[in-house]
Amino acid sequence: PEMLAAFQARIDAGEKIEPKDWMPEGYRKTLIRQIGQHAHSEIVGQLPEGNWITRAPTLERKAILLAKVQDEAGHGLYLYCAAETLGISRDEMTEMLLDGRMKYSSIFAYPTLTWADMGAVGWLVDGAAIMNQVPLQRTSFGPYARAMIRVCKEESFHQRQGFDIMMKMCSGTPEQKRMAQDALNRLWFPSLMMFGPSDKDSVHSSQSMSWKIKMNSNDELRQKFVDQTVPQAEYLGLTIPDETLAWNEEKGGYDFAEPDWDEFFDVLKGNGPCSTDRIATRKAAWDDGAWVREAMNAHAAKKSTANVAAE
Amino acid sequence: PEMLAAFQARIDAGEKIEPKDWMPEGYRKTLIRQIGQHAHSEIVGQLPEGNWITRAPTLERKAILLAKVQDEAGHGLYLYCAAETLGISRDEMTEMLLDGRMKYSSIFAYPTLTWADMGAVGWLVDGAAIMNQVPLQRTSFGPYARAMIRVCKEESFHQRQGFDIMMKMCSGTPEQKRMAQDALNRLWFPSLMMFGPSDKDSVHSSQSMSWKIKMNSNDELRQKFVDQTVPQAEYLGLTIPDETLAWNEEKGGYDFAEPDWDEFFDVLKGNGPCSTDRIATRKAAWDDGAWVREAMNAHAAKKSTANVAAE
Amino acid sequence: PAALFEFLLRMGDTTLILGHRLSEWCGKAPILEEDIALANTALDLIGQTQMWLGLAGEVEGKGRTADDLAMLRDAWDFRCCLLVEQPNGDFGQTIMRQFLFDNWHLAMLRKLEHHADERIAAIAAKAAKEVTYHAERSTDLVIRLGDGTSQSQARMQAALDLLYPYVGELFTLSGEDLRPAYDATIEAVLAEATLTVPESRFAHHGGFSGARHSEHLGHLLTQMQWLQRAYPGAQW
Amino acid sequence: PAALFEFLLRMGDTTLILGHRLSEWCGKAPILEEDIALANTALDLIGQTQMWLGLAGEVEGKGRTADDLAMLRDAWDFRCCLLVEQPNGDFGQTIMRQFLFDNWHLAMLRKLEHHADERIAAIAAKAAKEVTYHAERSTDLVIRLGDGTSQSQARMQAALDLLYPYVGELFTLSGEDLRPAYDATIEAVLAEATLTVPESRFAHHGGFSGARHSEHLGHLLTQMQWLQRAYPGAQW
Repeated sequence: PEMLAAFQARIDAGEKIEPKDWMPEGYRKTLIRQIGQHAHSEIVGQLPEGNWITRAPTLERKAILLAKVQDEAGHGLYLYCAAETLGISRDEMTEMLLDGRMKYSSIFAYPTLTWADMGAVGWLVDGAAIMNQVPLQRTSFGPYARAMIRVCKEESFHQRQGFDIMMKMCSGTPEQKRMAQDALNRLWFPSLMMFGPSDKDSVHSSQSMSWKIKMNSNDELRQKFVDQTVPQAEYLGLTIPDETLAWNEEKGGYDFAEPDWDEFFDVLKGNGPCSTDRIATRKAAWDDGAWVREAMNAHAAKKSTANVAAE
Repeated sequence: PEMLAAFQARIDAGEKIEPKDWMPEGYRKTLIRQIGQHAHSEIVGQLPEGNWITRAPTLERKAILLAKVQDEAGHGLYLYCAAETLGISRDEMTEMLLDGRMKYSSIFAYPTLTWADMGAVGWLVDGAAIMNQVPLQRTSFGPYARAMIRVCKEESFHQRQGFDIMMKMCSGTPEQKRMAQDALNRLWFPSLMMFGPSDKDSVHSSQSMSWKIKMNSNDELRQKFVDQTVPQAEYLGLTIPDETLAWNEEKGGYDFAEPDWDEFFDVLKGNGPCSTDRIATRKAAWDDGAWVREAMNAHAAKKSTANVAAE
Repeated sequence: PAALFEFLLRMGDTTLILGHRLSEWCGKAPILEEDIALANTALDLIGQTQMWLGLAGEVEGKGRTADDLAMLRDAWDFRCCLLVEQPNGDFGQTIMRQFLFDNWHLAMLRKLEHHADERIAAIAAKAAKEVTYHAERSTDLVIRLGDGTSQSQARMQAALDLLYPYVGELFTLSGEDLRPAYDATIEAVLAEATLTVPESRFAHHGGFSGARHSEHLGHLLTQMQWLQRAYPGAQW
Repeated sequence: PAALFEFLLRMGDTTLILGHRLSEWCGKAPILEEDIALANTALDLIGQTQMWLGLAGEVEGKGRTADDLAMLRDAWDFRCCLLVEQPNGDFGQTIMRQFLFDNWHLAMLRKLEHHADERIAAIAAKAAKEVTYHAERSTDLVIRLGDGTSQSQARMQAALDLLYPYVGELFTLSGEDLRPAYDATIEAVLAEATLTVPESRFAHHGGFSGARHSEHLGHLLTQMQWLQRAYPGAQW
């Protein structure tokens, strides 16, 4: 308990906890869960966008999308490394993703159905991600905070690219504008879900907040996201698919409809529209690639034996 | 030798040889090779057309093409059955196709690259096939002759459908006409190769002809095909890709350039443009389907055991 | 007429996409007889599509033909159910999809035979004859592959688990009143096939409504519509 | 200028199609680092495509942009070599294709750096820097996967046997004078990788000339060109 108090005091003082420092088991476990889930989201998040790389409408758009997906894989890498400092390997985390013990962000269980989704994912999904991630640059665990700094820099670039696609679509042909509106209709509520359940239903929250693993409440961030996004939608000439949406002068923010939380919990259970496909794709990649990983290990072993023999 | 003479006398008298009749080993072997190769050609021949079923331009064309490919599978079935009466199983023949011991018609090692190829395959390839097959309705081996009668009826229907596609293309847009010409350019010489090498290089020929397994010489049929096809090309407004092509009044037929026989022998060796793909596709179908065949056998075995037990 | 148009699209797009999926098997089935049977089923479904979409175009009254509807709409304007968009997978998965679909399809068509609109009743009557055979065939195969080897049983169970969440959507078109008989039929067959119906009745939606198709549909259309898109207005 | 245009299409279509093929791997590589590396290579190749096809359009002088050339020609107007059209297969096949291509590509670009046309020399110089890295990487992987396990060795040998007949065509563009050095380079690497170069020098042709592409190219285009075909004239 004394160690616990000292630990809490360090956090309260704004110090960073480093991998070799003492930490409570709960802190370690919560961080592994959170960073791992975040890393998995980057990896699984490649798939809905990868779905359109082969159909990108121009060479420029194809290059931008490729670069973006490549960045996401890079983010996955930073985050797996951060989690590994807590004593779990990347392979273990991968196995846990594939057998359902670890999760990824619910948004990536939704399909990308038109090119406008590439815009909407950048605008809404990366927008929501940034909203979640910016405060995490100040999180108490050093490696995680430093990873988030690198991630955030690139994410805001992605969000601008997504918004740029939306602008093109909204100033394009009637079909393109319809495509953009359709994307917003489908992705609005799933984006709101990205902040997690309503505060009153959120587990883990208070302890995580005092540990500075979680910096803001779900509803706080969700409100902030809505307040930022509604004027952007207006600028684009798109309609948020929420008839109850209205400016509330008193609170200085928008009132808006809650997402369908039953749907959210269905997605968490693995019943998202693409849940099965996403995991099947990642599992196939993992299983089909086993011979490659084995070969690389075997080759490395041969070389190190040869080196030892040569010494 | 007496039996041999009696056998030859039956053939010369125009009698049909039936599976239970005595026959020389060479007759049996040659027939297995020939009927098997013919059956394999029907099966492998599904692939170049199957390649366009998913891209057929209209529902009607898709239906016609599906029906055609289905007919070809049916022809394969008749022919395998005819070969099976000679004491070889369909599975054995399939294995021999997959490991290269048996061949299929060289034409199916060429790719189908535009929709016009669906026309050209019907017009030229089925046209050449009919030219080969019509005389085989009078072949000496009963089951083979009867299979050919059924096959020929459907093939001539296919040829008309192919010519109909060519007519549409040739009376269509400039791109369509160009597509049709391109198809003819690519498929003309490979179609001429379907009759086999020049008579002077053809092995097996004389014995097969006296046994009435082969009814006409390769060059004879090739000449007939050219004479039939050139006016059709003119009617379509297409140019045969052979500058030497000219009417020869004296022989009452066209003079024409020989195909590149080196290319032909390359194809026979498995170096056709699609040779590897075709066999890989068939092998994957066979290997991936093993569990289905095993399951069906296992189920049948269970049922027959159950029936025996119930008696 | 807008509702009727939508209804006809649901029927016609569903047969179109399933027919297309089956046609992908061409030349690749595990047994020659199955190659023929799959092509035959695909052919029936394409024929039914011509009737349903032909009537849809007529009802819409904008001069669109069945081909226009099939070849020139983007994914979001399609109204096929999610079940038929699912990829072929292995042969067992294709047969399981067919079995789950055929039994609903047949019940649906038998109901439509009594439809007040004679045109619909006539199409349904013609299609029902074909689909009776499809259902017999897929039922037989499910039993033989389910109650075959341990490997085939495992594959068929995996196919059932994968596809069952797409069954619920079917009854949003036909009405839930068809469900008890459907359940009884497939449960009897699956029991004989030594397969277990998943406990959860969770159902994906969004195909018939067009609100959220699967990612697979768009990929299928890139192939199916290629020529018409690349050479607009040409006659084939 | 017609010959120059054709030449530029050969370069640009080849990088375009290979870049596209690599981009199909997105999110599916055996190791995260390889996902990144494949995307990176694809990105370089798409960038080179923009330069080659951009210049091609300029040279042609009909106002076609690199995008027009990429998105609005049918298969027969493409001039990519057959090697890059070949499907990805397993990871080993993709890497073998890359290895066989990169080593030719690098030699070709080094030759083009001295081209009389400054625009070509400039593109080649920029591209050569990127391709130096590609060749290093694919060489390294071929060695590690060839000289890995018995399974990986068998897969890499199968990939080599499959793809080697597409190597000969490359030198019809670059000139046979590049072949001896190429052979020496790849033979040394393949020996270290414990792989055997096929004896036959048989070579498929028809990609660079456009006379006979593979069936794979048309399927690739249905995806790649979909949006531009479906929504002609739209800005993206």
